Amino acid sequence: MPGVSAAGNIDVSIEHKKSDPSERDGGGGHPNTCPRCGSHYRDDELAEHLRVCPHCGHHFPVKAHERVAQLADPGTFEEEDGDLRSADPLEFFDLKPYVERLAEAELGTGLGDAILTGRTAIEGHPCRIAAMDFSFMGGSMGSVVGERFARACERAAEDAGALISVSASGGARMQEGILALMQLPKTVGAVGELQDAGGVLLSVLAHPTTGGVTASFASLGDVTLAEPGALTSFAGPRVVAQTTREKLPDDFGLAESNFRFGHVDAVVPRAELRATLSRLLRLFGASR
Amino acid sequence: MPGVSAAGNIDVSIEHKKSDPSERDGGGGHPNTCPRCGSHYRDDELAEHLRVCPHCGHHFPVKAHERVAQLADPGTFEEEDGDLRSADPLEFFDLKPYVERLAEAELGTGLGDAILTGRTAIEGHPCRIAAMDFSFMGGSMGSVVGERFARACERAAEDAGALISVSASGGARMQEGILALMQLPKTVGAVGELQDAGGVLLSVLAHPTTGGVTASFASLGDVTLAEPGALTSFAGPRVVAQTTREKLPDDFGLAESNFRFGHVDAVVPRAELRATLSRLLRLFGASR
Amino acid sequence: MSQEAELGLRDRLAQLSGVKLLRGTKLSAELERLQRQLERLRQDTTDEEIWRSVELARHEKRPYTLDYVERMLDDWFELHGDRARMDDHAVVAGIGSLGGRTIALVGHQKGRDLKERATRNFGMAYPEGYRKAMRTMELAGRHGFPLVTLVDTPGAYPGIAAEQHGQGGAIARSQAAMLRLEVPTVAVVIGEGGSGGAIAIAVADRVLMQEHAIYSVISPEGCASILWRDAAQAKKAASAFKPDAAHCLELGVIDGIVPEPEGGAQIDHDAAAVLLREALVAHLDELAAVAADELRRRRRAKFRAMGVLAHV
Amino acid sequence: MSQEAELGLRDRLAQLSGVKLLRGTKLSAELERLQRQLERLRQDTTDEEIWRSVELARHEKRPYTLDYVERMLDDWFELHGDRARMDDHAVVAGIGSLGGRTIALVGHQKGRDLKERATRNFGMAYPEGYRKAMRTMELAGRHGFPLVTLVDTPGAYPGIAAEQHGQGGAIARSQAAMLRLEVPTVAVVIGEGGSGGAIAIAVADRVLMQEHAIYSVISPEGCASILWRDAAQAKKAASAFKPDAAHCLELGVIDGIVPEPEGGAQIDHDAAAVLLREALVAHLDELAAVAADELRRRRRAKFRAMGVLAHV
Ligand SMILES: [Zn+2]
Ligand SMILES: [Zn+2]
Repeated sequence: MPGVSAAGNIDVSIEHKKSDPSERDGGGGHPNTCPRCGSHYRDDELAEHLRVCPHCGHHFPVKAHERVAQLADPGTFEEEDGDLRSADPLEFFDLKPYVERLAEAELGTGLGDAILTGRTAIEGHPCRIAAMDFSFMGGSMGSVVGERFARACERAAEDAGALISVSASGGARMQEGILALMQLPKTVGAVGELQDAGGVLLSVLAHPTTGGVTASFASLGDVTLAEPGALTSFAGPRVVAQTTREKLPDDFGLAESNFRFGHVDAVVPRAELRATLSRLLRLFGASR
Repeated sequence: MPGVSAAGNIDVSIEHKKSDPSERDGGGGHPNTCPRCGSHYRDDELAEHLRVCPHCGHHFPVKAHERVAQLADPGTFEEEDGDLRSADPLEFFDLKPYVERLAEAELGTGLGDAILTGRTAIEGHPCRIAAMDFSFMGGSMGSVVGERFARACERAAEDAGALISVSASGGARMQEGILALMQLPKTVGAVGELQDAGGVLLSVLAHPTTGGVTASFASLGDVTLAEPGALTSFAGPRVVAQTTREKLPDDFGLAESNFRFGHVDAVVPRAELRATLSRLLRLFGASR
Repeated sequence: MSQEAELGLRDRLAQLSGVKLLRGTKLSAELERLQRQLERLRQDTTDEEIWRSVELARHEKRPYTLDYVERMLDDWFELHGDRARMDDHAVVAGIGSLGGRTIALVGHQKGRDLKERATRNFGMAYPEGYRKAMRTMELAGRHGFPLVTLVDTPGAYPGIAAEQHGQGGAIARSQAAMLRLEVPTVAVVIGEGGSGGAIAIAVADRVLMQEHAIYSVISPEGCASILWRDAAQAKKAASAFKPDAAHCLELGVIDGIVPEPEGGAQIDHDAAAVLLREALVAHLDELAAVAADELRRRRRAKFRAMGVLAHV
Repeated sequence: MSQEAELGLRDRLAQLSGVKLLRGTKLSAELERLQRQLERLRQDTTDEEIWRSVELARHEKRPYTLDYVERMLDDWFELHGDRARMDDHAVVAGIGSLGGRTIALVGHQKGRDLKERATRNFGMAYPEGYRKAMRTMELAGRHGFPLVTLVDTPGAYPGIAAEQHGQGGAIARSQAAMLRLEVPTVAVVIGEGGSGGAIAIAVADRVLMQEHAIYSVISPEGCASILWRDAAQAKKAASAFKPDAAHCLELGVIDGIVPEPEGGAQIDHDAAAVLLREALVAHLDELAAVAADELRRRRRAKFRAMGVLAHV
């Protein structure tokens, strides 16, 4: 990426060209080749291991539907607000029109936007889930991500229940301009309504969670979990490196670093995520 | 002071043998000799300059009655709760009995304990004031300091008014044992009642404010002011030096350092203190 | 400009015209301002005008937060520090008197000369700056002081320590704090309203922009770098995402535009301050009539509704 | 022991004896415990007994917070970090299940071996530790979880960074946070209740001490150093300021004493945990019956009344 001056600081917006998990190590490898140890897997092999490299433990990205399948009790997931789609208020056009990007993303992922929300149960504990999908426009947050997330909060709040969010996002969706930024206070407010109603947000940070999502709901969990090696930062590492002209620590912004600096309650390997969430749902549920 | 192990950490209790302002620079000089520049003054000269060295600006300690006189509109101060005295629940005896120390301190200072509280007005703004006096047993906080302070809060709370505290204390009063420690939550709670009632605490940190007072009301001001050069720390510098075996920064715990680290709103030279408090009283009063 | 927004303004004009002129000149100034706003909005903002705002919003002579504080407030006491780690000079906070009313004020602060720019970190806050802001909000809430925020930042500082100290979380919590407040709040973008660093202190009952301020999710250079891998395409990017006040008003993201002296606020700081002060007082007067919990309810509802949606 | 305190205990004994034994063994255990407490308190604690408690409270085999967590709670999820700067290992915090009830728990944590002692900083917290505690209190308050705190610290850490990061303010605010809570709170001094570092998390509806715990405004060594300029006079100092449980009960500073296995908790961690758990459940059961705002009112009133006064 060409030089970005301090004044041209990117802040919450998507940096997904750089933080795409498949490209994180110099990039370009096959999505089923482990960027850490080089092992290659068939897709069903990886799926069987929850997309964690059986050889070295590297956590591959997980798409939204697969994430839900990993966590939810079979047959309990019902998508909600699946009919919502983004409008194009700015008639945004870069190399191609925004509407075209949206259509392509939907075709490529089968999702209406970068988040999948719905009602489900985990080990018998009813809850809502909101799982982001990085493969839909870099998991960027526009009006639909904000709206689906807010509605998930509101539905969870109705019975003082729980919402599990699994974030994976490059930041706010540039193509919706200032309206994308407004999804920050919108989702922050929705978490507030949920928590005021006695409900609970369990925030799971998957790789990568950067920009606007980090600066809104993903940081407001009653409990915050992170997957091993997941990058979670407000500014992306390249912007930080360019702005500060300092060498970044090797684990800059990674889950393990954020745990050490006091921002994360636990780094949870994917194989333990379901059990951990279930335990938390039981603990938080016992007060009601 | 002989070695204090980490386990023997002093924490909130008085360290006044070491932080007595008159001894701070190797000590022992005449109380009217400036420890910074060596100038010597007659008592009336110093009083005329609010006990600030006209040559170098060093702030000498100010006793409670003189502090009130410096700040209050003439003739407006009425002491409250002056009849309260410490009991001796532990029948504490070190080199001499606690009751004897109390009697000596009262004879020496004319105060019933290390804090003077009452109703007053500053530039026409009615308020309560609570001024500590380091010369009464190192300004240590026992039951009477806690009680007078708490009552001052309650009286101020009655009309959602203001309390100005000027602290100067070596910490909790050892001779009252665990009851001295209980003055921390007692005064913290009193500040809470005042603030919940819409009242305001303006906390002025004079030299030195260490130990229990720092860990209770003195840190809870709506606004926190400090006099130049005033030491304000929880643990005293010598304890810190002995525990950590590191060289302390030259300005360790001083007002200027605490300002830099974000704990103090302003370092206010004594000559400007009255005007600053008056301005704050006006600003906080305008909301009512 | 959308017909609906125009209708809204017209409504307000009509309403004002019909009102008894109790406040005399004040009300006619309000009328005039709305009329002018209406005129300007009737034509679409051109790409040139958008870029002109980008330039003016960043103009090195543009008034900064403390320039306004000095001119607008009758008294001012600055609060320093986050009570934990530092005093971030990229954010100023304090209490002051505005038209006889004590307010709390929080604003980004850029530096005028080289040295001050460094001290103020170009108006780019660390998490500690937002924690100072939150402390001030808490104080405002407790004492019933209306809160005014002045937004002027390229963005939150993208530094190593800033990340380690929880930049994202601080911005999120600052927004949550603003949404919880039960006092009137007015935010004004007075220069650059840069992304998360801006929204952290801009979740207010009324969000205004000065005529030549910009408010955006990403800087034009950042956007251009991502889209065309060329920061020099900034102007093109700005035209694409439209950070100017008129477009923000049209999108329903802000509630009004504060006029600047002809040619921009940098030309006449005093006049800019008079106009800003007038707008603040007018909005605070209106908000003073609303019950505290109702303020909060409306504020939450306003931000809850932000965004444009379609359906399958 | 004061006559009044003894009368209080006798009253409670009488009351319990007259109550229908709905809970069977539990109630008789309660009876037995009170009887034993009464016996022990009838004689004045000797200087030897006080010093014995000082030694046992600091015994290197004494159970620490996580030893109790492991034994008392049916489930436990530890919360980490202050969301700003670090995760202070001298304080542990989390939520867990105690007798079918979800509670939040905060405690000082000492280390067992050399390495863990360093990691845990000998149970001496930085301000960040108290900020983690406050975050957990806030969560407890919001979810209605009763809060249990286990106090075991020589004191807050007297270090350079600890001071720079606001040790005094953090301790003050932690107490304020506990006074604001509208959930039942029980604090138990399980070892050393060292001064400000201890009171920061001990402002509870019920404050208990284990039989051989100590609770004091200053360490015996610190007191001796100041009074006699000789830390070796610690034993003499302890006799002077009486940090043992019986005296704290007598002074009205604590609400009860939790028995330890014969010879001290270090001899049998499991048995100590059973006794502690029993006490916690009993107190939480009692507090569960009190309305939230009434809990807060009583808690504030209790600490407001602390101290012994004379009059001229
Ligand atoms: Zn691998
Ligand atoms: Zn001098």
